[in-house]
Amino acid sequence: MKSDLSIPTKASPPSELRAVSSLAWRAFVQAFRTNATAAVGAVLFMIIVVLAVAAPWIAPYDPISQDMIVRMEGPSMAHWLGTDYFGRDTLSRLLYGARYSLVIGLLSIVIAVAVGTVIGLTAGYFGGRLDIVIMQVMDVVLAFPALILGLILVAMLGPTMMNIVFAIAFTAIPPFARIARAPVIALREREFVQAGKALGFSNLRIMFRHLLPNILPDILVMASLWMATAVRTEASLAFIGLGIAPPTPTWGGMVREGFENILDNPSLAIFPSLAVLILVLALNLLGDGLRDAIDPKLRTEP
Amino acid sequence: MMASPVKVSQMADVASAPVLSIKDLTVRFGQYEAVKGISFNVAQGETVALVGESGSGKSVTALSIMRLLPESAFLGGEIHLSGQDMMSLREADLRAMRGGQAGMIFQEPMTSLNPVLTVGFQVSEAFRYHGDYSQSEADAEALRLFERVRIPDGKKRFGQYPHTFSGGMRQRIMIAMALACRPRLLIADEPTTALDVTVQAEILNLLADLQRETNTAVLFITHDMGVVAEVADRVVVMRYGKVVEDRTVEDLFAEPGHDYTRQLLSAVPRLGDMRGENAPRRFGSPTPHTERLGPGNNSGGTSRSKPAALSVERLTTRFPVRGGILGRVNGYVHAVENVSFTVAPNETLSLVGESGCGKSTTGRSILRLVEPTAGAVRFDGQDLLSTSGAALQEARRRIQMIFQDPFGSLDPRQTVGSAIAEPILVHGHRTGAEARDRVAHLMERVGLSAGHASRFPHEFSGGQRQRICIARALALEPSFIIADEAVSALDVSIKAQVIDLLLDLQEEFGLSYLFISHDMAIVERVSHRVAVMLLGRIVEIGPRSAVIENPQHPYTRKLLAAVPIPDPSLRRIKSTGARQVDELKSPIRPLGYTPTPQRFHEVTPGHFVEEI
Amino acid sequence: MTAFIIKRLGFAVVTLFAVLSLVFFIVRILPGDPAMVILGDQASAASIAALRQKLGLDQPLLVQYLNFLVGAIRGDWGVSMVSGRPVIGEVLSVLPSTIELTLVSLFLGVILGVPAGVWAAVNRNRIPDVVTRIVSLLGLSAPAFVSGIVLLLIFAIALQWFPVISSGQDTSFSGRLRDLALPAVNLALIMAAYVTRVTRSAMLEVLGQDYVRTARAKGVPAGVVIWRHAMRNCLIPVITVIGLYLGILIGNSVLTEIVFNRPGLGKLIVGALTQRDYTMLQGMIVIYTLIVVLVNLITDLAYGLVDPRVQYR
Amino acid sequence: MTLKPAILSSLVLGTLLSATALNAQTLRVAVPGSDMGTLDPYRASATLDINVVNWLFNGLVRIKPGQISPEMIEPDLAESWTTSSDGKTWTFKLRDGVQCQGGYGALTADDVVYSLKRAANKDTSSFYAEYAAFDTITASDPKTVTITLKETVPSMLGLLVPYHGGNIVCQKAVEALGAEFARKPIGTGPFEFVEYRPQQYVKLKANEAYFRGAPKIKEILFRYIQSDSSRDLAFQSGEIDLINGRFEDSWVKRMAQIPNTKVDILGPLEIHNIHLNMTQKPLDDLRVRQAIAHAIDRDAIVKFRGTSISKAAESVIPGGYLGFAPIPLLKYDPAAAKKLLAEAGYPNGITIKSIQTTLPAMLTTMQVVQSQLRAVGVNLEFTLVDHPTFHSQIRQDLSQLVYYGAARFPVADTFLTQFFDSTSIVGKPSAVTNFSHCDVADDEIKSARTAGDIEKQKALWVDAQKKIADKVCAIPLYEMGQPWAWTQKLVFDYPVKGSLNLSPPIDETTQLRN
Repeated sequence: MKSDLSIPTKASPPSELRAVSSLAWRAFVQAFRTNATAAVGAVLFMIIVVLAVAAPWIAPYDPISQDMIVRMEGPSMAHWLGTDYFGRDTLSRLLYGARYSLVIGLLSIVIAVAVGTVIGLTAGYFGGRLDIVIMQVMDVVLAFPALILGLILVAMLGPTMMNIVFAIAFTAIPPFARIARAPVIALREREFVQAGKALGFSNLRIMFRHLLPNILPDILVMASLWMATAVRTEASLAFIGLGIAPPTPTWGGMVREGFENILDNPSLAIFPSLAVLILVLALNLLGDGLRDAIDPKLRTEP
Repeated sequence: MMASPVKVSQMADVASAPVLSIKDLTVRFGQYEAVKGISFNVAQGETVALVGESGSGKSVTALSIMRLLPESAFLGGEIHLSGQDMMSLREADLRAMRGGQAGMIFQEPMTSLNPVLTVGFQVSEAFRYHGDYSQSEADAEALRLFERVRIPDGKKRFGQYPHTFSGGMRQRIMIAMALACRPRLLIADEPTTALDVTVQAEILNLLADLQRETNTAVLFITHDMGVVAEVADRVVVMRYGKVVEDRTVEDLFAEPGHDYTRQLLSAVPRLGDMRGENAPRRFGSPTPHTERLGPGNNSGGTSRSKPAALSVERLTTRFPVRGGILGRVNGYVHAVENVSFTVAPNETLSLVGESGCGKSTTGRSILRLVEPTAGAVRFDGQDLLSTSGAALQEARRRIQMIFQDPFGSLDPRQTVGSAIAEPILVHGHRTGAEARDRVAHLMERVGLSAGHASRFPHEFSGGQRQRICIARALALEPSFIIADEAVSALDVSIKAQVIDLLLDLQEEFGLSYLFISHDMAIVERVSHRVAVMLLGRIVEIGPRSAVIENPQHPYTRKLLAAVPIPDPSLRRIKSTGARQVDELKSPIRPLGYTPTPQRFHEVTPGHFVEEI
Repeated sequence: MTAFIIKRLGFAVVTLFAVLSLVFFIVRILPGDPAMVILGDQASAASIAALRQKLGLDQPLLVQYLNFLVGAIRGDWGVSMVSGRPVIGEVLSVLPSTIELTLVSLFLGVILGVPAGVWAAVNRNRIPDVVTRIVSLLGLSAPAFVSGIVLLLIFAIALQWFPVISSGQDTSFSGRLRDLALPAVNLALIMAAYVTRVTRSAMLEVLGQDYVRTARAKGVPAGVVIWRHAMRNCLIPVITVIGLYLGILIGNSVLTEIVFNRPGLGKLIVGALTQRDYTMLQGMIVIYTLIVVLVNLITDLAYGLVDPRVQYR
Repeated sequence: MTLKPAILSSLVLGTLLSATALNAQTLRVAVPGSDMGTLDPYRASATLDINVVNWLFNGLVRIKPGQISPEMIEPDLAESWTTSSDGKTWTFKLRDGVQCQGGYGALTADDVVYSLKRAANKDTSSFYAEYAAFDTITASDPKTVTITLKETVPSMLGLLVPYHGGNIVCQKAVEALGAEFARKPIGTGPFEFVEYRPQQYVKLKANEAYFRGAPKIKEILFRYIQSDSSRDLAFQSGEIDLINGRFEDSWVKRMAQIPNTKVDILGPLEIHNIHLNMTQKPLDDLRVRQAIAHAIDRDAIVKFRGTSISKAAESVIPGGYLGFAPIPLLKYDPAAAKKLLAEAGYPNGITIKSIQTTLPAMLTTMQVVQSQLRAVGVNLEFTLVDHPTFHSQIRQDLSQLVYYGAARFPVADTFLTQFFDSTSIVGKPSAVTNFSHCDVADDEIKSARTAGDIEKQKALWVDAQKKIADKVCAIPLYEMGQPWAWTQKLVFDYPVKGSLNLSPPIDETTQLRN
């Protein structure tokens, strides 16, 4: 198949844009243009972000003020989504919780992506013994069930938000290392890498200036999926013992609290679960759209 | 099991009618019209070559005959196959036509066979869905086909998987599959493009034999005028989705009716064109910046008398083959074995040979993109194999490389301007502004608009991309360029332009080239001297005219004989009966293998041939 | 191939050693004390100190580590610090139910996920695609303890088809099946979600390959193209994902075990962790590492089954 | 395809559903928790473990079944006993016909001596400290056991009821089984051990040779069900007969709605106190401690926990314990709290750091306290840790404020000594659970032990409680019992108020009706 068959597009972004950012931007535009579901995902995600940012202005109640009179009530005019175990307004807690859950999800995945990618890139690019050793170390980390590893880390460091972020990030590093490594192994044989070497570029330059932008799309897609896992992991950590210290509202923590009282008032578990579902849905649609847009094989072509 | 709506009796009625008839065919993908109302016929027993360059719409046409295009394609016009209206058939009926009435062979034998199914299964499957065959009957039929397409040891190989077969063998299997149900039409889409020239000759022979036996109509899609001249009865030339010419092959070559056809033919180098000349010669293709030179001889003479620009001595590169519990090395691929040659300043040495002969590895070993096992590479008085660090980087600056795949060798995520500027900046030669000026200058020099510097590689055509690669290579002002199959992936007319550019640059900058290629006709055009490689070794080396006009080594002769000649009057493919099929031997050797020493004798001054 | 397996097991020993050392020090850095768990909350500081001495916890870490290594090499994993029961016996007693649960949910996940993924890929960006996508996301986004209770409420309370307590004494085949049904489905939801997603994208990729076009050009029916020609090529990424997520599945099983009252490794390790039962934790991690190594090995061998090009080296 | 899917599935389901047929005489119990720890009575202190021990063993004496007050002690293995005039020599006469389970023969005085010595030995018992006053334990004949004391003990008979060290084991069985004994306990009680399945259950069967007669219930299946919701659902679906519940009002109400169900809160009561570290700033200032006490709304907390399972605390020790008396506690008065804080020099409030367990029942209470304190400007900052870390860190004196709920043997002395006597201050070698560094009532606690006269003892204990409350070593919050629910098929022969071992007293008289 000749690559010339593809239709030349006439988009030319300003040259000042670095390759990476312009790539991401183009991918986004592509995603919107080619994929309606991606657009839905992006809109959903933006809504969640806006709600989270605007929480202090739009939340009807203080998310941590308790009202013992209206504990565990169902939805009503005063409390649209009802109240929790402490008589706190579920809607307000969901709105504020979005901030924490987004931060937990984003931050932990950013850390995991950064570390995992560098590890995978290094292993894949240099190959040989270094590769074997690095991936063996990754296997060691993988040998611990993620939840247990997270639990140990949080037990060791204490359940503050940053520590939970760190624990979740740590458990996600090996998968990202693998995800980064696989395409690098294929890419390092590509001629532009050989060309870079022939032009006298340093290994670091080839790795970060040339290989990284090429594997970034794959990684971004996985990252969007793993954010969901991160939010869920937070809930699961809370379930088996260690969540973020109350009264901080996080969606995971709310699911866990709701679960405690699921037989008394199921809506306490249902609403935060739905919130998680919507976030995950948004991210997944976005991620899938991103991938479909980036993958040249799936692009419409003769 | 199967209920084809196409009755054989009906076909008898249309026997005199063309097997394939295309009328006003249009194919659209969204806004893009790939095929713009073409018409042509193919009659029984006839071979029609559909010729055109990338983007001409020839492959799209082939796929639309079989209705194999993706759903996003909009088809218009008429296609009749064996009298059946292909446009109105439902999927189930289409299936009966596919494989039953028309078989198809694709360009890439490496990817066109399913890697996880045995070849026997894949061939016998063709029977299973066309006719009342039991599995064992289908297998028996398939085995017979294996013999007909001359796959040696067919019984044994029947149950093997595609990856154990060479490219040529896989293409035979594809042919077996396509011809299984004795279709009335065979569509061959660039069936030999990916093959080595000797294998190509074998496959073309096979196809010719089979066609004679079965009287099948053949639609042969190719960009190679040499192949056209060898196989076609009639030629349909396509350009930008339109048919520009439809004539018999003799007429076309004798008297091309259309400018484009003429251009195509003039761009095709013919082996033997250069008889009697010593220096390379431009094609004289019109490009904006080379017109001033005009067509004619490359006046730049070589200077064999001066000290060599590059000398390679006893270069050996082996790759370990590991196995066993501890991953011990239990053998080596002798990719390059004891290779020596020199390249003079301003000279082009071509390294020719078929895939796997070690020619690319030789090029990469020189720059140490792969680590050689032994030998020396002297450049500017320095042994590159014993330098490292800054000295090596400096040497890499002076020796540049151009790769085969102009898309693959550019980072798809980097603008071309940045790609050209990067080596300049990395080697710290200039400031940003100077680099920008230099990029603009270089782009203009290779025939691109400097204003396109902010575009990404995929926005350029293949030829343009190769120009970008050349500009990037020139950015560091090298004195030596290794061109690894630099024009092989380009269309003929583009190929000619790029070669002209390379020759101009050689003259302008006094460059030396190591030109690695499998294409003898191109090699003849560009080289001062030629070295022929086989299984990691040079078997013949000497001045171009000596090697090509007076080949001494049997392998060189075989290689030259296999090159198709773009002249239908010199057609050599004849019924040859069962010809011997031999595959290249493997360069893998066990541990402790000592290569037999090579001895050369000098035929004429500077023309050395391995003694056998 | 035997050589390949032996080599891989050799690597496993190295991994095991590293994991064990890591775990040994990590659990001992953790705050909390097995002696206190054993003695309960009315014990005096003196008696806790006495017990620590008896358990050898007062010795320098390095000495404890060496003792542990010597024991480990001899195959002696010791007894649980808290219950005094042999670690190996304890682990082996719950291992079958974990394996049973994991395998059945793996099986369910694959037979649900693969067809769903194919269905979605073949109908890319159409309604079936959207539906499978959302349903699979349900599996991904609901924590296992929430989906578990929902399953219980529907199938054990409202419909009364299955028991709430899944570790019944009924050892008959149908009894075990009945016990397994809900937990396996709960766990399979997650696996099915992953498998659906990867099958979809793998199938999309494979359907664009030249050999699929070849098969169609041969006149092979669409169903045969998908299930015979494309499917086996799809299986490589699917197997990779199964291998990678089997660990996650086992990790997730703790939530399912808790909700459905099944014994299992997950519950055991969480218990050991909350009791700071060092010896138990070490034993558990050995088992987990072995499982991961084994899964990786089986994954690699499975590649060879579906792809003849794979060579074991 | 001849079988319709519907028929097929109903066939499959039919076989599945008919598969379970349980012995009607099996009492199925469910408790929260993941697994058994030990059933060695001298080691078992976790609620889940003593729950089972409860049905396996006897003591020399016992508190009347269903009761918890030490004043209701009656004979068990001992038929009768005498005390010397100085109260330091006790002689017990054993009853006839007591057989050890599992064929280990008749129980003799030697077994009793062996048991009590084992209980007093620090290598074999977690409760040895309680027997520190025991001087000699001897068997003068197979039916007589004599105990001499170094000094009088506030509730000597209380140490001999089947609770903790008071359980009597059979020497031959312990020696024969060795370490196995912790997993295969042998006693003389109404039920004997059959089987243990890790993370699943302990199975007991009726001791047909029980000296009070063969139990009517033939089998007990004691299940560990960690998930609250699943446990409740199992009870709801009829798979469980007797269930230990959540410390939640809502649980009591929900269970009460299930037909044919009895829900009850069993004693002894647990008291939940907040212990303030009196040696650390700013809590070393009495006014600050008083301010915190004024800031806490006990009634609101009780309302939060639920009036059906809890009531406001009236002293620093649980109500109903021997020596307990309601004492005046600081009233909820946020204004006074703010004023006191200002007087102490903290007009802008204070921040107190507290290590908190993630155990939901405890954490939720503290979240309410946190919110109440915030109202007066006390910022209670949590460091959240898992439960074992919590226990370890509060004992390392790392928390300024410790929230702790506990039930002890229902005599004031035990509670006062462990929580408020200076010997028990955390950090000391003799430390137990005095988290507040309280030493204000040492004299009273000590004198009461040797006072001899019960009325004098009681008076001293009341004084101690008052002093502790005055100095605000701890702020009492509420008292709570054990919530249990059972099907009405389960019938006790006597009123059930509680049980020291925190599980309902299932004995030979208890029935499971069809």
